[in-house]
Amino acid sequence: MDFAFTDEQEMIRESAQDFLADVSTSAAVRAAMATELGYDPALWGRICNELCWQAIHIPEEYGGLGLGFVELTILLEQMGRRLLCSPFLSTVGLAANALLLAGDEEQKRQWLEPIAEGRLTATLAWAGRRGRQDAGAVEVQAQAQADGDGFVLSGVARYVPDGHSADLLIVAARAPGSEGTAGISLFAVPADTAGVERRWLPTMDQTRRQAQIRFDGVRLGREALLGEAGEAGAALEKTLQLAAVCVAAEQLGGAQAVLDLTVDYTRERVQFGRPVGGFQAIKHRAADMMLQVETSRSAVYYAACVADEALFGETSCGELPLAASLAKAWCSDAYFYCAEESIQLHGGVGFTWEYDPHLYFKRAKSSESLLGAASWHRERIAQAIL
Amino acid sequence: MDFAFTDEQEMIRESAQDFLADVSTSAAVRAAMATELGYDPALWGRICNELCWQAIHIPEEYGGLGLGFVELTILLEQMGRRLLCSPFLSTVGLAANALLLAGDEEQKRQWLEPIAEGRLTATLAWAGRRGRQDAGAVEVQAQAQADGDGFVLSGVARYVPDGHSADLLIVAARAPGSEGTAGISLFAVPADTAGVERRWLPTMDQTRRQAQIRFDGVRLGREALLGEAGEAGAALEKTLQLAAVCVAAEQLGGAQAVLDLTVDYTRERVQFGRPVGGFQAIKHRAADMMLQVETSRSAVYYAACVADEALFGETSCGELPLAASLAKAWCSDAYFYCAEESIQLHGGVGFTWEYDPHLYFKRAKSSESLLGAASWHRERIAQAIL
Amino acid sequence: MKISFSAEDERFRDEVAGWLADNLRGEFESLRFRGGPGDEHSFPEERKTWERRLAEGGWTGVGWPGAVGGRGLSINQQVIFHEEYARAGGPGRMGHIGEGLAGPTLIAFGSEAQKARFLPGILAGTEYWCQGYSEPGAGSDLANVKTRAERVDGRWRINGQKVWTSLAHESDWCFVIARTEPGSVGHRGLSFLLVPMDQPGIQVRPIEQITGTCEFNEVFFDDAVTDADNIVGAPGDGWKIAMALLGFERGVSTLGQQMQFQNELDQVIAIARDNGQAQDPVMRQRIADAWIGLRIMRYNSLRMLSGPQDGSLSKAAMIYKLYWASWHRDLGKLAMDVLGPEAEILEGAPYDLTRLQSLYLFTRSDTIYGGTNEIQRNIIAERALEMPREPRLG
Amino acid sequence: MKISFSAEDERFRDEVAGWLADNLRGEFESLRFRGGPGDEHSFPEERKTWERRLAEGGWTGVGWPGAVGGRGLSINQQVIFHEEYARAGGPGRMGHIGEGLAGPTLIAFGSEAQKARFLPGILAGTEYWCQGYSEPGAGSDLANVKTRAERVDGRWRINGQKVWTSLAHESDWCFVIARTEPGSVGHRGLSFLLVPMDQPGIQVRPIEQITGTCEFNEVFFDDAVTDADNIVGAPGDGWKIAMALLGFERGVSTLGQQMQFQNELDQVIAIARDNGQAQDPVMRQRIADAWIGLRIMRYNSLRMLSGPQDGSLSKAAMIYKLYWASWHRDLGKLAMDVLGPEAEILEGAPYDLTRLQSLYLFTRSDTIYGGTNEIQRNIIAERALEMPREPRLG
Repeated sequence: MDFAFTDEQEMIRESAQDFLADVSTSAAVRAAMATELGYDPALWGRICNELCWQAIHIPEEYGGLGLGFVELTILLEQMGRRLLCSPFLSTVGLAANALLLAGDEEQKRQWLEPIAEGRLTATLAWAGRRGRQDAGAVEVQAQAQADGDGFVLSGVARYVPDGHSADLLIVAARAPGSEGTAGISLFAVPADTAGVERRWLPTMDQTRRQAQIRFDGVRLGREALLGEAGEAGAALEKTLQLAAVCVAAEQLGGAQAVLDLTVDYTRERVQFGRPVGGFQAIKHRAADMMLQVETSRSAVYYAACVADEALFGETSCGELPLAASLAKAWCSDAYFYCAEESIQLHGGVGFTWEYDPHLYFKRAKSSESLLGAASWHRERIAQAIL
Repeated sequence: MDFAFTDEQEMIRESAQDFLADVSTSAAVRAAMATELGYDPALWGRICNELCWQAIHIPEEYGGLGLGFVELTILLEQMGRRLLCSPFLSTVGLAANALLLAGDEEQKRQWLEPIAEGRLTATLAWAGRRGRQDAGAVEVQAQAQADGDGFVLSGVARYVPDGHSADLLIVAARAPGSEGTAGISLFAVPADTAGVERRWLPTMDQTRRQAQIRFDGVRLGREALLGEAGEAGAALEKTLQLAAVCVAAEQLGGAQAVLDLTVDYTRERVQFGRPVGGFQAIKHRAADMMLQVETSRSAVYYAACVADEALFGETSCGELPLAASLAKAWCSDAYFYCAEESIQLHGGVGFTWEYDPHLYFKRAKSSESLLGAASWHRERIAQAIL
Repeated sequence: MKISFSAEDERFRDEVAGWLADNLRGEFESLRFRGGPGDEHSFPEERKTWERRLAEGGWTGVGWPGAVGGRGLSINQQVIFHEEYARAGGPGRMGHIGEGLAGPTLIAFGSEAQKARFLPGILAGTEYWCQGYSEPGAGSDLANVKTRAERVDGRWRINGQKVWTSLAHESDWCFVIARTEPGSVGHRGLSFLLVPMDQPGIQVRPIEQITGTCEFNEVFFDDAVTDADNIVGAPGDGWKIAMALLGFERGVSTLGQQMQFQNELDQVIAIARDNGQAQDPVMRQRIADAWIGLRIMRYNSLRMLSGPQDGSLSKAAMIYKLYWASWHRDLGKLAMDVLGPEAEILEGAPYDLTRLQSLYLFTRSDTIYGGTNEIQRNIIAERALEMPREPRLG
Repeated sequence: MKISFSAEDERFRDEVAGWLADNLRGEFESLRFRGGPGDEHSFPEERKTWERRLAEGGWTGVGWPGAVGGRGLSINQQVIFHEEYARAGGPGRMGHIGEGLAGPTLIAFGSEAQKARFLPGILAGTEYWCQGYSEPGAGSDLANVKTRAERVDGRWRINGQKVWTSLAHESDWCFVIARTEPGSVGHRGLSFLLVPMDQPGIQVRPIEQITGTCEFNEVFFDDAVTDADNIVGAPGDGWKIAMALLGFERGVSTLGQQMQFQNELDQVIAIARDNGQAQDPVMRQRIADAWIGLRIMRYNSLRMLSGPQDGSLSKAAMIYKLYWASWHRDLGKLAMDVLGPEAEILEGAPYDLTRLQSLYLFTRSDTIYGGTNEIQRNIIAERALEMPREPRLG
């Protein structure tokens, strides 16, 4: 047991922090979020080519760096801290894990290698229009083709992160008449496949794009199927759990950022003849924010260790569902709390477009509902312990 | 519309406040709560004979003062503020209302007159052992006697306020096999009736006594039945709703008292060279307490006006269930919040037996579960509005 | 103590509802439920036309005394008017700063000439007002006002900057707190000036908010001028008048505000019923709590209005801003949580918010403008609870 | 970063568990799960006997260096020891102030003679310690210490009063912060003295708590004396030593504390399953939240223990007291709410509390003693976040 970063992990953290402080400035974020693509392709190119972050936890046999989930988490925390606009979560935190968990050797090689090389962005399309975010949310239907040699996808996936721009869609679809996690298949579908209609859904949080994707009788060959037909429910659930840990890490970074913003602002801002940060009520609230940040940190890195074991370990690691729900529930509340306090403690400028707290506040809200709200995750835990 | 006390109401408030400040001091409360009876009979005698509070809202035709529910609420608020140990809530807030709502003329005369004259204490026994507090909680069974001329009560009522000392028990019992509010009858049962076994249940909150009452084949004549057999569910529900308003008024008084205690203490107590009440964090928390107190006041007096209409008005006043649940839910949370803040803001002495905050803190908790916790009342409202 | 309205008041309610039903239609139909907080930027011209329609109907200055041209309604009838106005979806009042703040201030402190000059325009819906209070660097702290005015050539010459001024670009006049005694500090040496907006010495710069829209403005005074007569009270009376004005803000119009809140809550409830969240027990608790909170807000307001009308602030009034602002902010969050992931999806690009998204984002300003929650807590602790004042340093 | 223990550590876990299973039985059976916070007054003599059994087994001073007679376990093994001790229901340690505070202070700052004199008694379970820090009127503010000590006839003569001293009546020695420099103020002029409790100059008066039991005491020093040698460090070093000692409090024993919390939470869950509250969706949220909070507490502690061991307080450590105290207090409330109306009913008259009632009431002190939540927030803001310090007046 050693619950601290190794020297190498600390180096990764520092270099990510320094790099993002340079490139993901407030101005850069605002420029990226004003585009329909939603991120700066040149910056994404630097990340892929100079830093290879997209390859961080992809095994070496598929062209990745072969590091662990903790290292992935470290990057996500720093990205969340700087509101980096990028297809990282969708490509690495969703699609790559789905491929790792559900693909066969050939599929992994086919798709993970271009991801690891930075040549391919990807995402996971799973939730339908009913507002759920778990594996039971799948609404797209997959029917075996009459000749038995492929599938036809029909239906709508909504809230797909970077769904309008990803090169590859990992699509969760279900057998007609199935429910919950039963009957679910995963498919690797190039976004330019005939019958795939993608529409950008502009969102309150402009730092992460969402799309609706309509599958209008999309015909797929057998090779698009990851794993066995109708048997991917467990892999999808595990993918979503790993992604929940990823989002929790981003949330931790965001919470840290708004705490830092708030402390800096209140130290500078003078009212009633004193820096407002010297008023005890403000200090106590900043202290409560720090408590949320530090407990989130404990939650995230605990969950990251569990996720690492679940993804790469020798055992099946039954703790992942609990750890993922714990981290997502806690960090969702913590980030939202810190972000709203940040607006409030900034006073008048806190709700202007010009200052940054609102960017984090909106990101906190969108991250809260992404992959299931806190109360949903608590209920999942209740099911396990009660 | 005039949502302020009349001059007469203000006089009642002031005189109750002054009287209770004299007689229900911390020392007097501590002395009373150390007895098994749980209150000082001499003080109760003064209240009944000099002030006639027990008669306040009983109609004049039954020997009462014939004032309204707002006046009753004013007294209860002041009693809660001073933690008065007395059988007032059980006798006036529970039993008298049950008699008013369910009794026939003769029964009202028979029982309300001695109550109004201060010769009789009474209570309502309704809840069983399962922990519920609504009309559905009735567990005691009433069976018609074989000869058709009376009833036999069997079973256990628990959590009965002042149940070990009241002279008269208004007992809710249900027809065998009935559920919810169906099949409920109310009986007026002198406590010395054969087969009634009463046992004091010592409680964390020592300022209000509870008892368990076992009915061991208690034989009652027809005259004991209030209203029609099996038809008293609605009257019981209404009685409990009125009682919820009464408890909310006590809670308001208690919340005001702990706010006052806290403000006084923090103004005096010096730490780090200043009165702790001068530290902004303390001031802000006192301000939040006051917000709870003042909103509770609005809730209680709104509910009191509705209760007055429901008990004495010409219409049936469908708003009572909502108003009662609103007041009880809000004031339960408000009182608990203020009481726990009071302990915390008193610092070290806050959790000693010697200082008073713990008395209020315990009363806040017992009042919270009495007649249904806040979440239960919110769910009742949700049923009405959703 | 009674909470029901008299039969006469209920007849008045019918009259108001009837007039609104007859008039808030046709060309005004599209204004229903528009122009409130967070939507102030919408349809300004149409809403001014609507103000004149109101004036024709005798529905401006309903609480002003008859002697100055107001309708002189009782408090109960004012409550009813504001409730029915909001219930019918009456548009956000372009004239509310004139009617609710400038007018009452002039009625209380203005000269006869000022009343004659300014009150008719407010009542007729032909002159609009904005408020020059907050300053950058001073925030809610009027004692730090740095805008200064000096007497030059029979006029006041004003230099400085105000901020968080709503409707500045739609207003004809601004009332400005300025320092007229050079070198004065704190509350002394401030004056209350009436300044015409249409002059080269005034620049208005909109502030883009969290919603992407502009409700508030910065107003720059660069040798702006106003006539020497346009001072309310004497030089140095500014603090006293400003404090009295704070009292005018907490009045019967709160009941109208609450009816808007009820409209919003009803919309949230309708969505919850529609998308199944109404079946979720945790959401049920939150919706019930919001419902309770709004009822309490109503009765709290009625307590404020029923107390002694001696200008003193009751305890119910002292907590009111903190209470409604926090409640409204929480309603915004609840609305989003009821919507779930769909809460994110805009009406359209680039940043067209739905009504509930706008509620959610704009309510973040409720707890800040007009005295932050923190300032409100200071005031409650120091004035209502008489706890020791914060030591003033520096 | 890894969260699993090594195979060797897991073997050690088996060893601890085995020893406890073999020894915490028979005469000690009745001590299981007794004597913790809120129950300190129970079975003091029997628990001292148990301390000596622990000493015989080599389970005292497990984290002390071998050179001073400790067992010198690694951090991981100390964690395991404390976890297993609590899991087995090991009774509240009568020796915890000696082992956790007095001992480490002497090891760090004491003279060789002091170590030789005092450490063996702590390790053997033959000498017990209490802590003389807080004073009435000073609260958590050590700088306001008024207890004074003067050198008279080769001894220290001590006058003053301490408060919130737990186990004072069961202790042989007390470490006392006293002012040894007459006229000094604030942090200067304080010294750290070791004072024998069994003397006529010391009176112990129990403080009755919210629970009706007495865990804390007032200690009156009225010409109490101790040998001149019984000062740790030099006169005037008291503040420095006291601050270092605060760091000793936040150590591996937190993992044992958490295991007790887990026992309590398990009891709450069992009741909820039994009485049907586990089916209530609102209660399910709260129970899940408590479970989450406790897991986070564990990983927060492991972060504290895994960071650099240079004596610096990590951020994870700075929030720890505020966090666990608030969590534990909330657990007490949750326990009562799960019980519903039954929560009120005592074990017996006059005031015999059940274990969960005692938890509920006693946890109200968790957020107060050892630095109130408010003091903790000050410390976090000023030391961790480096926000401006509170101005010191008067």
